[in-house]
Amino acid sequence: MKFGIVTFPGSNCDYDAYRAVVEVLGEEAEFLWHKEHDLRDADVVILPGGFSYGDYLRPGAIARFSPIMTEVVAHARRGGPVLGICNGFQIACEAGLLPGALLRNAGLKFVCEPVRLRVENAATMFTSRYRAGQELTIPIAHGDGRYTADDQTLARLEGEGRVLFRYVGGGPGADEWWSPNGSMRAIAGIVSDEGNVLGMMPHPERAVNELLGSADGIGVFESVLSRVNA
Amino acid sequence: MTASRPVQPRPGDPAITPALIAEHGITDEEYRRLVEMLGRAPTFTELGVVSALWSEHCSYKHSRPLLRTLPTNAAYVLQGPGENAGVIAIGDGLAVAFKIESHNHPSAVEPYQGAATGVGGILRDVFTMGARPIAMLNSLRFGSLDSARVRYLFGGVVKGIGDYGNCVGVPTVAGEVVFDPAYEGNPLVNAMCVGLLRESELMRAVAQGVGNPIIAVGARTGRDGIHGASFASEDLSEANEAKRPRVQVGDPFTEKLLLEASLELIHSGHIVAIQDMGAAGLTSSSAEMAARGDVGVTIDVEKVPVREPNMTPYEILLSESQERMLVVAIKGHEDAVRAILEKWDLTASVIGEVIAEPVYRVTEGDRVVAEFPGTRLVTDCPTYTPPAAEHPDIVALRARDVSAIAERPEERDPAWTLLQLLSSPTLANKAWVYRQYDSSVRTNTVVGPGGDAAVLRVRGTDRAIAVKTDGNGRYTYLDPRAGARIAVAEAARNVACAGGRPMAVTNNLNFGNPRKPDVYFQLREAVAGMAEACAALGTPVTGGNVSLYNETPRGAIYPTPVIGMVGVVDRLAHVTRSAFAHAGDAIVLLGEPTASIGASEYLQRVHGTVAGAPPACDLAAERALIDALLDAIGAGDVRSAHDCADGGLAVALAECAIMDRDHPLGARVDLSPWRGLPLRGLLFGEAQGRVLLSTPHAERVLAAAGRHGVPARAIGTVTGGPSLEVAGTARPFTVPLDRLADAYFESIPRIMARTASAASDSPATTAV
Amino acid sequence: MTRFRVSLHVTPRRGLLDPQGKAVTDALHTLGFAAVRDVHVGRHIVVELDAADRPAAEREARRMCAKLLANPVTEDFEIAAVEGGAA
Amino acid sequence: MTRFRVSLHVTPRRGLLDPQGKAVTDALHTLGFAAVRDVHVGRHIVVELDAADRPAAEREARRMCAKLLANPVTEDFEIAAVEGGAA
Ligand SMILES: Nc1ncnc2c1ncn2[C@@H]1O[C@H](COP(=O)(O)OP(=O)(O)O)[C@@H](O)[C@H]1O
Ligand SMILES: [Mg+2]
Repeated sequence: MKFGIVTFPGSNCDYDAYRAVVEVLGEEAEFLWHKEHDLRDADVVILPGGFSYGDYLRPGAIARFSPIMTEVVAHARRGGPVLGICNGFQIACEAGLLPGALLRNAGLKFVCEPVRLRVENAATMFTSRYRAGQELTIPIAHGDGRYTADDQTLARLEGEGRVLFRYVGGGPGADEWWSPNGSMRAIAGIVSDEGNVLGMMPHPERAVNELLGSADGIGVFESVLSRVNA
Repeated sequence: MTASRPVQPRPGDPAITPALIAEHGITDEEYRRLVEMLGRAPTFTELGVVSALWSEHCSYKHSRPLLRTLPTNAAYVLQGPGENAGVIAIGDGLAVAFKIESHNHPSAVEPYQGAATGVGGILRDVFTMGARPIAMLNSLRFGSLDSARVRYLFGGVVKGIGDYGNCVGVPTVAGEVVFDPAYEGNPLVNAMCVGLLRESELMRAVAQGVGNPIIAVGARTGRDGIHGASFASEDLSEANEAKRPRVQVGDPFTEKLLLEASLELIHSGHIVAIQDMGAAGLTSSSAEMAARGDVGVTIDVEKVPVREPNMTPYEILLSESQERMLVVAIKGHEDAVRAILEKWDLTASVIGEVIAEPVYRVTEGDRVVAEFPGTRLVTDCPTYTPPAAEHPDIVALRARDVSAIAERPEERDPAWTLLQLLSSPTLANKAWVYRQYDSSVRTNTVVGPGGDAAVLRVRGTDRAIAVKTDGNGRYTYLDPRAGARIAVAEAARNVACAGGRPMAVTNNLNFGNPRKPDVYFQLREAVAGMAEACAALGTPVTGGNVSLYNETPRGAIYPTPVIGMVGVVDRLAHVTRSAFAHAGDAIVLLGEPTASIGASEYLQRVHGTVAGAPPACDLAAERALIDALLDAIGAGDVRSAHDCADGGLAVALAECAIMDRDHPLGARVDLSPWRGLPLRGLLFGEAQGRVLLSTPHAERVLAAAGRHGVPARAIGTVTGGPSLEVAGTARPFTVPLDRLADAYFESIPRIMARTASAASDSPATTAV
Repeated sequence: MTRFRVSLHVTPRRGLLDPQGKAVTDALHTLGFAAVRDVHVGRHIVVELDAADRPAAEREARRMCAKLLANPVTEDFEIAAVEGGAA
Repeated sequence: MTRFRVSLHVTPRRGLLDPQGKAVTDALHTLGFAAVRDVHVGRHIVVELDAADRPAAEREARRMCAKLLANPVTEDFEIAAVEGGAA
């Protein structure tokens, strides 16, 4: 099975995603160049983290118009899995693959640190290797990760079990919806209505090796792998 | 020496007058030299070129004779000083390129852009060697955080460093931040970059091959930053306010493209040399590459892509627009070079060529606007060895008997003093800073910021590299030679605590105006101390940067040599962290406390006193300590190791207990062996040559220490309880860990919250 | 074709959390501007373009906003001014 | 005291690199807006404040720009409009 990892100008986690797939999962991966219209037969597309087009204007706003995105959107419409991580989540929202938007962190600062996430729904193609309620430690590294959507959208996401990951923590006395970035309802990751597009701000590809602090992110890749291979 | 051909002044150029010459920072003597070199008067363009190349920043005229005294050799040094970055071999055909650079003056004027462009510049220095940047570090100095202006500078600098490095996708993994009124008005911003390369892919910035095209790559040239190099060579004063347009704006997005394109270019075999257009832009990059290759070059400024209309040759040559590179390609490969750049949406323009004739020539179309004979432009710049004399005030300060300073009543409770120190912004935890840095991108960061040195794995091997910056301006102020020695020793200890063998050093000398005898004395002595320490510890200097004229109307900063140390961890299993890890482990102190409190953070924080002699630094003992520690780590006996220096033993103990904030582990120690020492020397004195470690095998660690002649003692146990207990002294005390943690972790956030929004999140530094 | 300068405002939708506006308000208070009640921060975008006439310039600018310059999920936009052309 | 709404524009200083403006220009070209010549992205800040009269409100806003809202080194500002009070 093959992962296609899009390299936009300014992507900088494409390499990490590639290594996670190839070294840890032992699967095939190929970089997809933003100027091309070719997914190279990828079964799963990863929109990686970074600062596509420098995050100028709004994160993801310019990247969503890259030639490759036409194919990514078509792939998603066909039900193909798409994994948007960090900047990839922002791009997926801008491209309309996912509802809502990611705004400047409430603290107005870039935040890089390992965070705790709770798996809210383990019955999806991206989370089947986890248990519902399981807590994961996965790093975040972003300045614009405050998930925002209107009430109706939030209600739908919750009602349909499409909130896959939520931030937990904040210490004693913290808000029920505590998050490191001010996300509504502490949302860290969601899926599309068809369930095949995942957007998440934390970086599972950075959490695939205990040596670097955590291997909790592997489950995301293994889940999608088991689904596609099934 | 043949004089260069006559060059007609360009219509519209100002006349060369003594005032104009002075404005360019060129002394009478230097002007005479220039005229002698040319065999005629210079044109305006030539004056500009020389003023940049002979500026302190580019020519090192006050430091070069001193720098020659530094040890630079070791079998594994592939590239010493003189290139864009130093390079050392780390085995398996791999090498590490690294360099530090200052952006002090630009950051004082515009903290965000000043710091950001500093990061950009040092990144380019490393990737032009053919290395992929794998880590950024920084070393920062600010005035007291009590000042709103300082909070603004601090916030802006940190955001500038973060935004730039984060966007390029290089993790910022370590550094240091010190706050002291001595840096009020003249902050220090030193940035270091570390890159990884194959030895076979090492690229040097040496122009060669007559007929080879010279290509400008990357961003267009604008009017920004003209004369930044000479700007960095002057005192900061009110008059500088008028120089604000010299500020440069960074574009990390273009830098990222440039990084990828440059590495692709270097690996493509289509080019022979590449160099950043940094300080003094096109002028210095082209002149330096020509000088290294001992070849001539000719450049046509009309071919340089510009951002604004009507730019003069003077402006084009001296612009410091960011994210530009100069490439010497192989003749006939121009299209291949262009294709690689276009792939990354960058442009490449042939602007000149390497010529046989030994001249440095600049044309504007057909008209020659500047021409210098041979490579003398770079090599003939003057050097100075001004008079040196230590200031008597400093002699007196150092000689002061600080042990006579009476204790404050509160000090009767050592816990009070400890909390004071832990909450001192200089010692307090810097997560407020490094949370804003992406420290985990590229997935190599085994140990990120927060401990002693940072550790990055080297993929495909079982090895890692450990890196850290260190410096102590207060020590260097009170005793320049000792201060510099200690900076090297501390950086080496930090690296060793992480499990790394210290290998090589890059350094940044931040000093005042060298024409003042007391400042030149500091510079000379500090370089001597650094040389001694690097020789003794076997860590040659592979490069660095000198930043002089760090003064404000109120005087010079503390002389601040900053050391960037790179070490190699032989096996990943040896990577060691600072925080206590296991309840039940024994706590061992390597090295010995002393009575000394001279020059300590304690004196400054608790008594507002900067005086006394810095602690002695016995270099042979430092080396033995490192060897003993690495032996014990190599034997698998060490569970945590932490340098015991700033703030003394009590602070180091507290840090070990609380540093892993989610898993604090209490400890109990008995310091009765040193009952005879004055208590504050024992607890808060900053004796060098010490490491605090935890181990399940105390006897084996003590034996290893014994083999190396390092004094060592088991002083207590990691209890895992909720407090730190210090017994065996005249005033035993117990402090709950949560109080220690609150002082240590919340101090800077609390201060910044005071006016954080005004200072650091102002729209002025926050792009919308 | 004539050169026009269209000035646009893109503002965060009312009702959304506006941490930046709040931070600036707080900062202004700290600096002693006690009379400040509220601050909103948005983008001011100036587009210079060639168009047949003023209405065409404005129409084009609106299309740019709808497509790229504003995020329909969280932002509103308005044309603040169209200059040039007439002269 | 009356409530005023002062609308400000803070723009990158001409001559300095404006990477954001360039990125947006390029993006608009890619999207087919070929007639776009240049784009500058700055901030649009609306300050609501109490002041004695219009000139006072504007004066205060200028002081805020000088002190906080604009970076004097890299940005220019202008008061775009002062509303309220008169009504
Ligand atoms: N500016 C900074 N950037 C990144 N990390 C920093 C910075 N300042 C301090 N740190 C990190 O905080 C920790 C403590 O630094 P320091 O006080 O210099 O320790 P030490 O006294 O052991 O040298 C280190 O891990 C260091 O890398
Ligand atoms: Mg230190």
